[in-house]
Amino acid sequence: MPDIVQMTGIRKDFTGVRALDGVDFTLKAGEIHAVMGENGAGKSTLIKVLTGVHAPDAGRILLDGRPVRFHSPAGAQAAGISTVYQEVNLTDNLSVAENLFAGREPRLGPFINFRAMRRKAKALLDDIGIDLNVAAPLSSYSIAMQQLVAISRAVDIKAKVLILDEPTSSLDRDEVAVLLGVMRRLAAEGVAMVFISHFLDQVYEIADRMTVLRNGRLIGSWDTADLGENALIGHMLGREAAELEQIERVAAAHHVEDETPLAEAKGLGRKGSIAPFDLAIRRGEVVGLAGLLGSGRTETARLLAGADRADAGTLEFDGKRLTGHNPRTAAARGIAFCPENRKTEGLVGDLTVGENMILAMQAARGWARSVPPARRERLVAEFIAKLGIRPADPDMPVKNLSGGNQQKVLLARWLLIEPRLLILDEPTRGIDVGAKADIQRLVAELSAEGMSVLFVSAELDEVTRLSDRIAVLRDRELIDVLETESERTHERIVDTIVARGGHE
Amino acid sequence: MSTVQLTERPARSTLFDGLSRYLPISVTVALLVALYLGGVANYPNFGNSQVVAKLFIDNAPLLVIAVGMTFVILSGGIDLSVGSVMAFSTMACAWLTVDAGIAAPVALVLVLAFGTGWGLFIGAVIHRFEVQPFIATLVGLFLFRGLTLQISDTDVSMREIGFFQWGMTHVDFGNVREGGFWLPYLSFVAIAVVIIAFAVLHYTRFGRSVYAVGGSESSALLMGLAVARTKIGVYAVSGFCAALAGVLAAFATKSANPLANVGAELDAIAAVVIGGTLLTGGAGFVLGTLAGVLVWGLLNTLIAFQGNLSSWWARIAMGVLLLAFILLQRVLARSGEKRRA
Amino acid sequence: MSSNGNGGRAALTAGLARVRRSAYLKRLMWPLLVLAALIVVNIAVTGFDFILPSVNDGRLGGAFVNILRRSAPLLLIALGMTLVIATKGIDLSVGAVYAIGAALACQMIMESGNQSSLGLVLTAVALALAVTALIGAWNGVMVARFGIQPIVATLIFMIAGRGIAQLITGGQIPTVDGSSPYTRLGRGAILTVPVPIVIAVAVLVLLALLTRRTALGMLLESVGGNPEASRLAGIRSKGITVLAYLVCGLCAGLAGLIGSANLASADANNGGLWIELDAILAVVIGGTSLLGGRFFLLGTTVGVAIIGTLDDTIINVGLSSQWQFTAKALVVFAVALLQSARFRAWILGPFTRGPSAEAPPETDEPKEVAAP
Amino acid sequence: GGGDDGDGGDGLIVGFAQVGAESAWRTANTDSVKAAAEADDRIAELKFVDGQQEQDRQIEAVRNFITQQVDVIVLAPVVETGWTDVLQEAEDAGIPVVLADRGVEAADEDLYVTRLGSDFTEEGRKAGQWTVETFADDADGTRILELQGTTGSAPANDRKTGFFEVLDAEGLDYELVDSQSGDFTAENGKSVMETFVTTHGLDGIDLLYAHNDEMGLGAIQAIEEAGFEPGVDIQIIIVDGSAAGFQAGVDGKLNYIVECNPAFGAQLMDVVVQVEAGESVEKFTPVEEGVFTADQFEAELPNRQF
Ligand SMILES: Nc1ncnc2c1ncn2[C@@H]1O[C@H](COP(=O)(O)OP(=O)(O)OP(=O)(O)O)[C@@H](O)[C@H]1O
Ligand SMILES: Nc1ncnc2c1ncn2[C@@H]1O[C@H](COP(=O)(O)OP(=O)(O)OP(=O)(O)O)[C@@H](O)[C@H]1O
Ligand SMILES: [Mg+2]
Ligand SMILES: [Mg+2]
Repeated sequence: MPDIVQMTGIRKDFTGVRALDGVDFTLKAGEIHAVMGENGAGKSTLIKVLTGVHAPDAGRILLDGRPVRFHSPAGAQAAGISTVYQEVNLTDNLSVAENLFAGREPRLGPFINFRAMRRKAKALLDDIGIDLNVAAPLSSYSIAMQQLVAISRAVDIKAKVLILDEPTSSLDRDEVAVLLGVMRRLAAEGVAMVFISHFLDQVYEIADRMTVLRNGRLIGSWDTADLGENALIGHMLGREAAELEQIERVAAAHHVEDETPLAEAKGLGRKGSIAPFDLAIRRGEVVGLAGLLGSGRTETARLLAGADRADAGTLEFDGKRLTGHNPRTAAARGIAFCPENRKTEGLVGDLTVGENMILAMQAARGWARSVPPARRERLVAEFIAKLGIRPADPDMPVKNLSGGNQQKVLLARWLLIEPRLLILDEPTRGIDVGAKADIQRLVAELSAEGMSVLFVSAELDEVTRLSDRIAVLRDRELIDVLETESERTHERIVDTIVARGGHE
Repeated sequence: MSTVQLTERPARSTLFDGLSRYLPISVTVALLVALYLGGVANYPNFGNSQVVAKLFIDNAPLLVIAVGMTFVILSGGIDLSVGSVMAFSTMACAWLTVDAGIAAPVALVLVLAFGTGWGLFIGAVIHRFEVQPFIATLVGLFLFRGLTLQISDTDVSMREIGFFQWGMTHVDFGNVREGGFWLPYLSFVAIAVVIIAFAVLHYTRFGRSVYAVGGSESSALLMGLAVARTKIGVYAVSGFCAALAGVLAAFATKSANPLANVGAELDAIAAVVIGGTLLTGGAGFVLGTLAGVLVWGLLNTLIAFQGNLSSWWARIAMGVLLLAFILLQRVLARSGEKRRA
Repeated sequence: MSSNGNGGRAALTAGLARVRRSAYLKRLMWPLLVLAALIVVNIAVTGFDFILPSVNDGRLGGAFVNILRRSAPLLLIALGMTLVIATKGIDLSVGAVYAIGAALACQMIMESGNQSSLGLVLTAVALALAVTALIGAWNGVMVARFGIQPIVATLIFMIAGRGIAQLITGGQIPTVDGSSPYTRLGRGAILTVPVPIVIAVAVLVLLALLTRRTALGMLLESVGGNPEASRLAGIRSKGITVLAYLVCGLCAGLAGLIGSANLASADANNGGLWIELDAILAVVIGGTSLLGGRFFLLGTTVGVAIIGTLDDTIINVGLSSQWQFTAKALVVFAVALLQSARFRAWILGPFTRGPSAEAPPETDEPKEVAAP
Repeated sequence: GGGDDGDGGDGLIVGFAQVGAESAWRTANTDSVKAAAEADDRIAELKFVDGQQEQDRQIEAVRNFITQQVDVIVLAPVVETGWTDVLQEAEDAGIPVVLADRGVEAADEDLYVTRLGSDFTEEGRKAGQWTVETFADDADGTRILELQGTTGSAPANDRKTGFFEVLDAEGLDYELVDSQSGDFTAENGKSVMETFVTTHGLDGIDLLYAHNDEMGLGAIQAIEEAGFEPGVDIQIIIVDGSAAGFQAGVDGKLNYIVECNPAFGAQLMDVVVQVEAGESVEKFTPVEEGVFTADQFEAELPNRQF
C-alpha cells in the first residue's frame, strides 16, 4: 500500500514543554491507524501539526510523496485531510445543518440554498443513522450528539484522509457501533484514517495498525495483530505489564452499612429536562446513572448538584430539606459536582493548574480568607502527585494541559474540599487506561472511606463495576433502580431500557 | 448502513426552535411600536407620518454605520473608528471636490474605496498580529479625527458641487401637506444597505462564517472556515459603511465639519446592542440593528416633542427611557423563554 | 516521568515561577520601552529638567511630577476599570460618575456658609463617594443580576450621569474657595509629594494588596475567565461582579474629587469627558485583555503614564493642536504592535534563524504579585 | 400669521434649537432665553432642544419643530455650513427662522430672517486692539501664549483670526510662542498652561490670550502654582466675562475682558415676535457687548449674571 502521509522527525515545543520530539508517523492508503498513548503523550499535538493548527519546530511532512506545510486547517482540508479534533469544535450558535455544511454550503448563485442544505443535512445524518432536527441550533443537543454531528461533517467532506481524535469519548455503545460501521465503510472505499481513542476494545476492533507515543516520543508502530493488549499498555505507560494487572480489577467489594440516605430526592424534577424522580443516595454508597445518550443523566446530576433549579419536588440532604439549593450552598454542605463539559463548565482556561484546583475551596472560604500559600502549595502538590497530573507544574495555565489532565485537575478541585457527596458526570471521558483505573480506584476508595458518589458514565462496564446501585434512565425519566448485585449487569440495564421502549 | 437509529429531541421544543432566536427581536419591535403609540397618544402631530419618515432621514448615516458595526460585533470584534472615519470621509469629499477639483462621482468612489481599504488594513492588523480590536480601532478613532482636522479645522461647504444635491432630492408619498410624507434619496440608500446587509448576513457563505467566527473563532478555524478572510472582511464592511455614512452626511448637509460625529461609534454600538445583538459575538440580527436605531431616534423625537426639558433633564430622561426599554426587553424575553421551557 | 525527586520538583517549580515572573516583566517591557522613548524625546527637547523634580512651595514640581499628578484621576479610573474588565465587563459611565462626584462635592461646599470647615469638607467628600459607589453598585447589579450587557448597562449612566451632574450644579460651574481644605485634595502635598499622587499610589497599593493578598484577584479572574465554571465552583460571581463595578464607581468618584479639587471647581459637562476611552486604553496597553480573565494593575499604571506623558510630549515637541490626535494614534499603534508577539516575530523574522518564523502563542501570563 | 395654527391659546409657539450645554456661558444663554420666553406674554410656549454640540441633532430638532408646526424656529447653529436643506424645509413649511448667537454661511442668507448674536471675529479684534495698544512700546517684541478653544470650533477659529488680523494689520512686533487647544475647559486650560510653564518658562512671556473664561481661570491657577503672579508677571486677556472671570479681574489676576454676552433672551423674543408678525427686521442685530479694562472690573462685577 502506498504511503499517503509521511511525517518524519517532527518536533514541537510549547513554552516549557516539548510536546513532540522527533516523531515519525506513516499512514497508508485505506488503513485505519490508531495513535495510542497516555494523556499528554502528544497525540493531539501530532494531529494538529499535521493539519496546520501548529507549525512544527522541526521535521518534514509528505502528503502523497510531496512535501507540504499547511498554515491552517482550511489548507489541510483543501488538500484532502478532514479532521475531527478532540474537543467538539463546532459553533453551537448555528444550526445543525449549518454546522454540517459551514464553508461548503450548497448555493444558488451567490446565495446559500437553505432548503437544499437542510435536505442534504437530513440525508447525510440519515445515512449515518442519526435523526435530528437539522434546523435547531446545535446548542440544543447534548455533547454526544454534537460529537456525532462533527463526525458526520468530517465524513461528508469525502477526504482521502480522515482523522478522528477521540471521537468516541462521549458516545455510548450504540453510537460507537454506528461510528465504527461508518469507518469500516470508508476504509473499504480507500479512505485512510487516523483513530485516537482510550478505549482499547474499540481500537482492537477497528485498527489495522497502531503507533504508540509516550512523553512526546515515538515508541513504535505495530500491526494490531502483532501487539497484545498488555504489551500495548506496557508501551503506553512504560511500565511492566505485571504492574498493570490490577488495573482491570477495581475494589468494588465494600458494603454500605449505613442505611440512612445522605441525599434523598422526592419527586425532584424540572420541566423540559427531567421528569420528577425519587432517588436516595446512602452514606458511602456509589450510585451509578445509566442510560442512553440524552436520557437525562446529566440533568439528574445537575439537579442534585444545584447547578439547575428544580421546579418540582424536594431534595433532602442529611435529613434536612434543602431550600435555595445552588452550587455555592451545595459546596458548603459538602456536595461536589464535576460537570461533563470541562471546557465550558469546568475549568477556567486562563488560570493556572493550581488556581483551578484551589477554586472551590477558596469559593467556600470567601474572598477575604485566602488559602495560606504554604497550605495551598502543599495541597496542590499533593493532588498533582496523587492524580498523576502532567506536567506536574502548578503554574501552567490549565488550557495548555492535555484533555485527560484537565479532567484530573477538575477532579482534584473537588477532592480538595473533602466532599460528602461527590457527583461525577463522565469523569473518565477522554482519560487514558492508567488514569481511568486511577480514577475508578479513587472512587472505590473514597466510598470505602464513607464518601457517597453519584457516578455518571457512558461506559456501562464502568458503571456496573463501580456502583452499589444503578439508576436507569430513559427519555428523561428515571425508570428503574437496580439494587441487587445480580441485577446490576450489563444485560439487565439494556433490557430495562429496551423493555420500556415499546415504540421506536 | 447501520441498523440503529439514534435520535434526540432538542432541549428546546421543536415548534419554537426556529422561532426562539427571534424572541428578543420580536420583543424589541413590540416595544418600539408601543413607544411610538405612546408618542402618538401624548403629543399632537406625533401621528404625522413624517415623524416616522424623519427617523429614516435623520438617522440614515447612523443606520449605515450601525449596520457595518453589526457585522463586526457579530464576528466578536468591535470598531471604534467609525465615527472618525465617517467625519473624515465627509471632509475628504469636500476636500477632493472643492479644493482638489476632482469630479464628485470620482471623489465619491475614492472615498468609499479608502474607507474599505482602511477596514482591510485594520482588519489585517487585528487578525495577523492579534491586536485587540478595541485598541486597533481606537487608533483609527484618533487617527482620522486628527487627519480630518489637518485637512481643515473649519467647516467646509460643498453647496457649489451640484452632484451633492442628489441626496436630498425628495420622493413624495401622498400629499405631504395632507398626511403624506417624503423621503430623500439618501434614506433609500440607507434602507438598501440594510436589505443588502440582511441578505449577505443570512444568505451568503461570508455572512454565515461571520456568525461562525463570532460563535467560536477557534472552532471556526478548526472547521476549516476562512477565518482570516471573514475577520478582515467584517472590518472592510464596517470601513465601507463608515465611508458611505460620511458620504450620506455630505449629501445631507452639503458641508463637512471637522468635529462632526464625535461619539457616533458609541451611538452605533448602542443601537446594535439595543437591537439584541450580543457584544460577545455570534448572535443577533441586522434587522435588530434597524430596530435599535429606530428606538434611538424615537427616544430623541419623544424628548424633542416634550420640548420643555432642560439640557440635563433631557439627558436624564433619555437614560431613564433607555433603562426602562432595556429592562422591559430583558424581562419580557426572559419570561417568554421560561414559558416555553 | 516520576523520576524527578520531590526536592528537584520543588526547585523546578520555583524556577518556572521565576521564569514566569520575568515573563510578566517582559510583557511590561514594551509599554515601558514606549514610555522611556517618550521621556527621552521630552528630555531631548526640553532638557533634563523634564525628568528632574523640583520643589517649590513645599511641593514637588517639575514637568514629570506634574504629569504624574495630572494623571492621578486617570490612574484611579483605570484601576477601577481594570477590575471591571477582568470580569469581562466594561464601564462606560466613569466619565459621568467623575462629573457627579465632582459636582456633588463642589456644590455642597459652595452652598454652605463656611467653606473652610474641615467637617463640612469631609461630609461632602463622604457623600460624593457614597453616591458614586452606589452608582457603581447599580451598574454591577444591572450586569450581574439582570444580565444586561455591560456596555448597555453602563451606557445608561453615561448618558444620564452628566444630566444628573448638571442637575446638581444647575448647569453652572460651582467654585470652591482656594482656601477651603477641599482644594488640598488636588493641590496639597504630603511630605512634598502632591496629594493626588499619594492618593493614586495608595489606591494602587490597596487594590494590589486587596486582590493579590486575598483571593479576590483570583476569584475576579475566574469569574471573568469562565462565569459558568465559576458559578458551578460555588463562587459568588454576582457579588464579585457587583463589587468590581462598585470599586470602579468609587474610583471614578474619587478621581472626580481630585480633579475638581485641583481646579477648585466642577464642570459637570466637561469634567472627565471621554476619560472612559483613555482609561480603557490604559488598561489594554497594560496587557489586560478585554475578554476578561487575567488583569495587571501595574500594567495599567504604565499605560496611564504613557497616555499622560504623550499629551505633554505633543506640546513640548511643538506640534499644533491638530496633531494631537494623530500623534496619539501613532503612539498607541506602536504600543499595540510592539506588544504583539506575532508582529515582533514578523518584523524580526528575517533576522532570526530557524524554521519557526511563527512565534509561540503568548500563553503564559503569570500574575503580577506572585505570592512568595 | 398670528399663531392661528398653534394650540396654546393666543401666544406664539417657538422652537429653540440650542447648541448644547457645553459651558457656563451656554447655560446662561439658555436660561436667559427661557426666562425671557416665560416672562413674555406674547410667547405661549418655548420648545427647547439641546443639540449636544452636534449638527445632526440640531437638524433633527429643526425637523421636529417643522412637524410640530411651531410658529417660529430659533436656531443657534453649531457650525456655519450645511443648513441649506433644513432651512429650505422650514421655508417650504412657512415657518420663519431666526438665528441666535452664531451664524450660517452667507449663501444661505435668504433662508433665515434675521440673526441676533455675537461676532467672534470682532471679539478677537477687540482683544487684538487692546494688545496693540498695551504693547506698542514693548521694545523686545511681544511674546504671546494662546489658549485656543476646541480645535475646529467656530469661536476658536474666529477669535484667533480676529486677534492676529489686528496684530498683523497694526504691525505689532510679536512672537506667538505657543498656541494649544484647551478645549474651552478649565481642566485642559490648566494642564496646558502647566506644560507651557515648564516648557517655555514664564520669563519673557508678555501675554496670555485665552479664548474663554474657563481656560483662562484654569491657566491662572497653573501660573500661581508655578510661583508666578498672574496679571503681573504675565498679562492676561480672556473672552466671555462671567462673574468668576470678573472676580479674578477684581483680584488683579487678569488684565482685560472681552465680553461675549449670553443674556440676549429679551432682545431675542422681541425679534421673534416682530418676525412672526411679518415686520421687517435687520439681517443682523448685534448683541450689546463691551470690553473691560482693569479699572472697570470692580464696578461691573455686580452686573454679571452668570
Ligand atoms: N497550546 C499548548 N500550549 C502549551 N502546551 C500545550 C499546548 N497544547 C498541548 N500542550 C502540551 O503538549 C503535551 C501534549 O498534549 P496533547 O494534547 O498532544 O496530548 P494528548 O496525547 O492528546 O493527550 P490526551 O489523551 O489527554 O488528549 C501536553 O503536555 C500538553 O500540556
Ligand atoms: N444546560 C442545558 N440546557 C438545556 N438543555 C440541556 C442542558 N444540558 C442538557 N440538555 C439537554 O437535555 C437533554 C438530556 O441530556 P443529558 O445531557 O442530561 O443526557 P445524558 O444522559 O447525560 O447524555 P450524555 O451522554 O450526553 O451526557 C439533552 O437533550 C440535552 O441536549
Ligand atoms: Mg488529545
Ligand atoms: Mg451527560
